[in-house]
Amino acid sequence: MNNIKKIDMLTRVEGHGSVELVKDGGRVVDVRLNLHESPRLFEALLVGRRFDEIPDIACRICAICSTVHKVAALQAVEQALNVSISRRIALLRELAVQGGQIESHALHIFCLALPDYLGVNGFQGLAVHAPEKLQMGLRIKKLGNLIQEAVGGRAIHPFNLLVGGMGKMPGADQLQRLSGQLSEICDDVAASIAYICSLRDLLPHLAIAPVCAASGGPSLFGDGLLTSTGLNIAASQAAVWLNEEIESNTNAKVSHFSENTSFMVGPLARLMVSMPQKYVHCFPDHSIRSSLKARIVELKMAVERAQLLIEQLLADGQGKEQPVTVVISKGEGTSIVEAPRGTLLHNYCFDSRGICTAANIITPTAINQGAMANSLKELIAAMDGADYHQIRGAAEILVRCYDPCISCAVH
Amino acid sequence: MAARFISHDNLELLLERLRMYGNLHGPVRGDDGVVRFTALSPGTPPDLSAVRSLLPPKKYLLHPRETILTYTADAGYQLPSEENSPLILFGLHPCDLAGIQYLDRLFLGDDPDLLYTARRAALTLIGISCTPDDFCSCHRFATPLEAVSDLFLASVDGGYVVTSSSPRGYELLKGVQELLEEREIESPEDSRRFFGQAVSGPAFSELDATLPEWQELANHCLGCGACSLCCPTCACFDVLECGGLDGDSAVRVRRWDNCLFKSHAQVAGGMNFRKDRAERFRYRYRHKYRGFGPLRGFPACVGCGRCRVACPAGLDLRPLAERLEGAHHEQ
Amino acid sequence: MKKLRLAIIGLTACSGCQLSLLNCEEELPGLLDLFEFHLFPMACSPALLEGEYDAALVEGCVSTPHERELLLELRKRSQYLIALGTCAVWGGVAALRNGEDREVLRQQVYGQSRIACETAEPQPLRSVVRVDAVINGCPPEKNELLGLLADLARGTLPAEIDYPVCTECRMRENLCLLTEGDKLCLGLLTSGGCKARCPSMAVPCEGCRGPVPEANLAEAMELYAQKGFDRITVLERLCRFYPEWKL
Amino acid sequence: MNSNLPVQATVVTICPMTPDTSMVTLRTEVSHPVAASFLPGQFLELSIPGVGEIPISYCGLPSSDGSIELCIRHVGHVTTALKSVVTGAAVAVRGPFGRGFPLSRYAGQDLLLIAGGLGMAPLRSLLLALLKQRKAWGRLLVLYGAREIRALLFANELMELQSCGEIELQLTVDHREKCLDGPPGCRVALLPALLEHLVVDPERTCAAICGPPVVYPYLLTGLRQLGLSDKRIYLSLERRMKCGIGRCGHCAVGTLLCCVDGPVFSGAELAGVEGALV
Ligand SMILES: Cc1cc2nc3c(=O)[nH]c(=O)nc-3n(C[C@H](O)[C@H](O)[C@H](O)COP(=O)(O)OP(=O)(O)OC[C@H]3O[C@@H](n4cnc5c(N)ncnc54)[C@H](O)[C@@H]3O)c2cc1C
Ligand code: SF4
Ligand code: SF4
Ligand code: SF4
Repeated sequence: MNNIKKIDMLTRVEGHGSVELVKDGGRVVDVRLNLHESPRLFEALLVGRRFDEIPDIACRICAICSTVHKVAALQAVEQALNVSISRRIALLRELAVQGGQIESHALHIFCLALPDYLGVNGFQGLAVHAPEKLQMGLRIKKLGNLIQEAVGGRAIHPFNLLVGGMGKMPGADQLQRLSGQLSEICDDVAASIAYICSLRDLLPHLAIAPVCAASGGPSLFGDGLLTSTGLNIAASQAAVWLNEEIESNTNAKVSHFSENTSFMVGPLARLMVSMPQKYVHCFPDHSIRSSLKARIVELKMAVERAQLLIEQLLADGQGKEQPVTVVISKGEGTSIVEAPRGTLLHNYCFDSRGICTAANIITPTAINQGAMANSLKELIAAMDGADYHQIRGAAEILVRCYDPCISCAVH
Repeated sequence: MAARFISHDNLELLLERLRMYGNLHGPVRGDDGVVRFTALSPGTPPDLSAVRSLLPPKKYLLHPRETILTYTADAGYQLPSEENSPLILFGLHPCDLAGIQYLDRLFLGDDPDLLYTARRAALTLIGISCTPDDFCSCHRFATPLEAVSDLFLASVDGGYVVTSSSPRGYELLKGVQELLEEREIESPEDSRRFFGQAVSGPAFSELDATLPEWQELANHCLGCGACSLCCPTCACFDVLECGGLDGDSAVRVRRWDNCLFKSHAQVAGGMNFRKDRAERFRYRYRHKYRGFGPLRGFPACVGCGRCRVACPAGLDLRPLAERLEGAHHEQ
Repeated sequence: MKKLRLAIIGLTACSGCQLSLLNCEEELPGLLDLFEFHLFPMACSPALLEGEYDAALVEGCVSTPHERELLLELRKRSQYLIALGTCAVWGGVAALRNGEDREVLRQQVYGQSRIACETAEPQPLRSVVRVDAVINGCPPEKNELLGLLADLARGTLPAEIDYPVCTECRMRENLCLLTEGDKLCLGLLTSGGCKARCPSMAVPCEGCRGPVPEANLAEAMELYAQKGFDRITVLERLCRFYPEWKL
Repeated sequence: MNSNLPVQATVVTICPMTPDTSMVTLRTEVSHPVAASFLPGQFLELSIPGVGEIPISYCGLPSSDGSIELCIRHVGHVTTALKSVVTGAAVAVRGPFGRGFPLSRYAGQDLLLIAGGLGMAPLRSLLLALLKQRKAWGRLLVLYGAREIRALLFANELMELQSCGEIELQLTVDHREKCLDGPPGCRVALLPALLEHLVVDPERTCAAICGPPVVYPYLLTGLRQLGLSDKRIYLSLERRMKCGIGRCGHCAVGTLLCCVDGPVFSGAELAGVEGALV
């Protein structure tokens, strides 16, 4: 007789999801992932709004990813309305996105995932059993937030990023301070890499699905998607390729690629698309379980990238920005940015009054659903014979390898 | 009359010299066009043509939010200690000087406020002539307050006549002597003339609560409190206790409060002694023109015009005041 | 001292209010001396709703039957229930098209297909349970959140903020974006407490903290009209975080 | 001494008197003026560290051992937090502040004490002071009304004084609960009704009133009908207060400041003052 056990509320992930383990007698025979977050219907909420309201509203899809949502929305709007931004604004936006990357990865690594490796319940347990690791993680995380605050005005839902420009630019002194703080954090980051790479694996080897990521490599931006299967998809075609459809067991749309493959996005995917040579040794086996290592490597890359961006900004100087004038016209825009959890796509259409007529947002966790479900199935196959509790624990850890962001996925 | 004169050309040198006596602050126009009192560093000259700063200099004496007590379980409540390095405020108009005098009466009287006293003692005031604009009413509603400063620069052709009115002012004057010339000048027009006079009459003080004008004005009021924030003599404060996250320590904070806010006269259980906006609005102006408590009978309006300029709704009490005054004279 | 038992739960929302707490990087470890984060699924495992709570901090609005039940259950078990953030207090972004046919909105996103759960118009917490205190903001300000925790530790609650964003904006000596900058700034009508975050960076207030008590909407509309903003534009903007603004 | 700086005090006892009111005894420095020298009707500022500070009237007599009696109703943030304060807890006080009842003006007079609800707290202090020199005054009449029987404060104390002939007492409640029998002679009426059949000599009677603001106009009317001039009527006003020393601006009534000019005012002083009697 089949009997379904539910991990009711996934914990230490963003949003609401559950995993159902199907038991046959003592054996777990099947597993289902369910993203049951209540849909807020953002794509409908946005329709009818003026172009300059779109980024402000869209960034509320998710707090952890709010900066990258905002930037993706801005870029799509600007593309639709033919607004070009200055190099300075572009550098600052990327800086904000890298800040978000640092914050999100540090949050995941040190508060959400690390407790699994140390057998504790969360940051409360870390505070008792590994206080210095927690503190180290929080220091790194804080720096990510400082960067987002300096550029976006606020760590969550940055308001200072506007269509065509910014409210107030960070001053040279502020940038210099950030640069100093970034240099100071390098020791922590180096220590973190060594520490995270030394952690023993908790999961069996599970193969990685084909992957895709934005074409820009470490910049996290790009004008298209690159896949590990050798495809090169232009941004304007990406939504078609991602081919989202509705399935009845999840509130997030699911990507249905041709030939029923699933693609994976996220840190591991990005590294596999363009792996810097110096980090190859961190990934002895190509397995999902390496995703934590991928995050810490990416965290280091983000810190380096942020330093570089600040250097460029400081070198460019503080010239006065001309405010852009937006000529309202009919148009469509699509942008692709790498969010901490993977490829994010925003697409909008505007009518001749600049009012949004259609919105399409595709988020990494939604894309990853197929890969996640497959990994879960592989997991129970690999652990056949293990007791229910072990499988249940492993399933949660596996889900965390994808660091799902369910609010994003369902939006 | 023999007077000490400083030419416009020498003003920059004067400022440079003054910096040796302390931090020098004055009105500066920002990139956004807003005039604020802020540090006059060598690259930032004061804007002496500005009629008024957004916030009055009271911000130096009563910070918008400041700790007045700290608490620890061991020591109980303690007064904070504050280092006050000498601060020179340059370019104060007579209304602002009068405003400071009002605050002095409130905070330096019996039982002086220690934070205020210390900050005030570190302060040197340098006044300057000004040209009132349409919003100024220093010449209309006289107040017994005087525009007292350590030094005063009265505008004359080509420069200013400098006078000192305190030992500290005298000392400064000596220190900058070589920048000054002795000149024979017909007594300069001293824009402090509007102050130091007796109150003109009860006109504006007997404000009848039932006048429909109050309701009319209050309908436009947004309750933002800008009028009192920007007022040089509004000094209402609220007191909050902020517990520390150790569960033990605490700080007590006072912050600018505002009689236009709903909570100003609200007590436990929801009872409110000034329930609606009209009552609050009337209360504010009644206080401004009549004073209360130890400063009863002391009109607190120094005519700087900030309340009108800062009010988003553009509310202006002067027409009402003039009408009332007119009515009073007819009686 | 006995640690206070907290439940921190997100309903329909973006997790920003909970993240705001996790963003208190410096204070977080110290908080553990005063509080037990007993139920905090976003950051702690497992998620078990059991026993009584000294306080429940609830993020987000209510949009499913399950959330309604969970909220009622939390109310029963908690001495204080606090609405954390604008969605919980006012409805927030998710509610911005409340009043329109939800089925039409749903079809715009999901077409004719059915999805796993049925949802209703997002509602603020107070439409379901009694709320003891509120923390406004999208997201809430860290200092208010920490202030709340400090108050809870002493058995008290934060007081209501009764002044608008303009008050703090003027205190910071900003250029007024509405009267002087001709921009559609909602500071006049929006509850303060953020220290005029946005106008201080020359960005108009979008009203993320919801309406200030006794907001003078009629007069504000008059001012917006003077600046050339029509009623519909202003109302739409106002309803971004609180759908019930009406003239 | 700096009147901004609270001195430490400890809670000696805190006893519930009614469901929402407690009697609190504090002890602070011996012979500190905050405990040793005040007039009935004056108040102090009581701090609960980390929670806040509130004005509270003295409810007892000055003491030389540093003890202070207060009667506090639990209504808001600070007063509710006080509920969970334990014996021995550290609090802090500053004061005395304000102007109390003018005892010297009362010499040789008949005195009419009229209290509504919690207003009994300061009037108890006044009564205790009067009783200390019982011979210095004529009649002592106490009229006291509360919402309901269990909300009557100090009822036993008052009745004892009545039975040994020290005071004349009239009690009233707004509602009489079915289950509870009131003290003998307790009426069911609103407080001002007690004035209706009262016989006093208006030329040698002074009244001291403390109660909820709503009853003041009625009480004044009633007293005037008895023939008392406004100069003989003293009322204690309650307003929002923060500093207690005439600076924060909250407690203004017209051009009077409740904290320094009051809280006790004569009816004559309040005549024509906008917002004094609401
Ligand atoms: C002169 C005077 C004497 C008083 N004597 C007594 C007494 O003997 N016993 C007693 O129980 N109560 C007395 N009160 C009332 C007492 O001060 C309030 O009940 C108390 O301040 C409520 O504080 P809270 O924090 O519990 O209420 P909240 O409603 O949470 O108050 C918030 C803040 O508002 C202010 N506030 C609220 N209500 C009042 C109020 N009625 N008066 C002044 N400020 C207020 C306080 O500053 C308080 O910190 C007196 C008030 C005054 C002015
Ligand atoms: S500035 Fe104007 S709108 Fe604001 S409170 Fe004062 S009178 Fe009212
Ligand atoms: S900028 Fe906005 S918040 Fe600031 S004063 Fe003007 S309207 Fe108010
Ligand atoms: S200024 Fe307005 S939009 Fe900005 S944080 Fe404050 S309330 Fe929110």
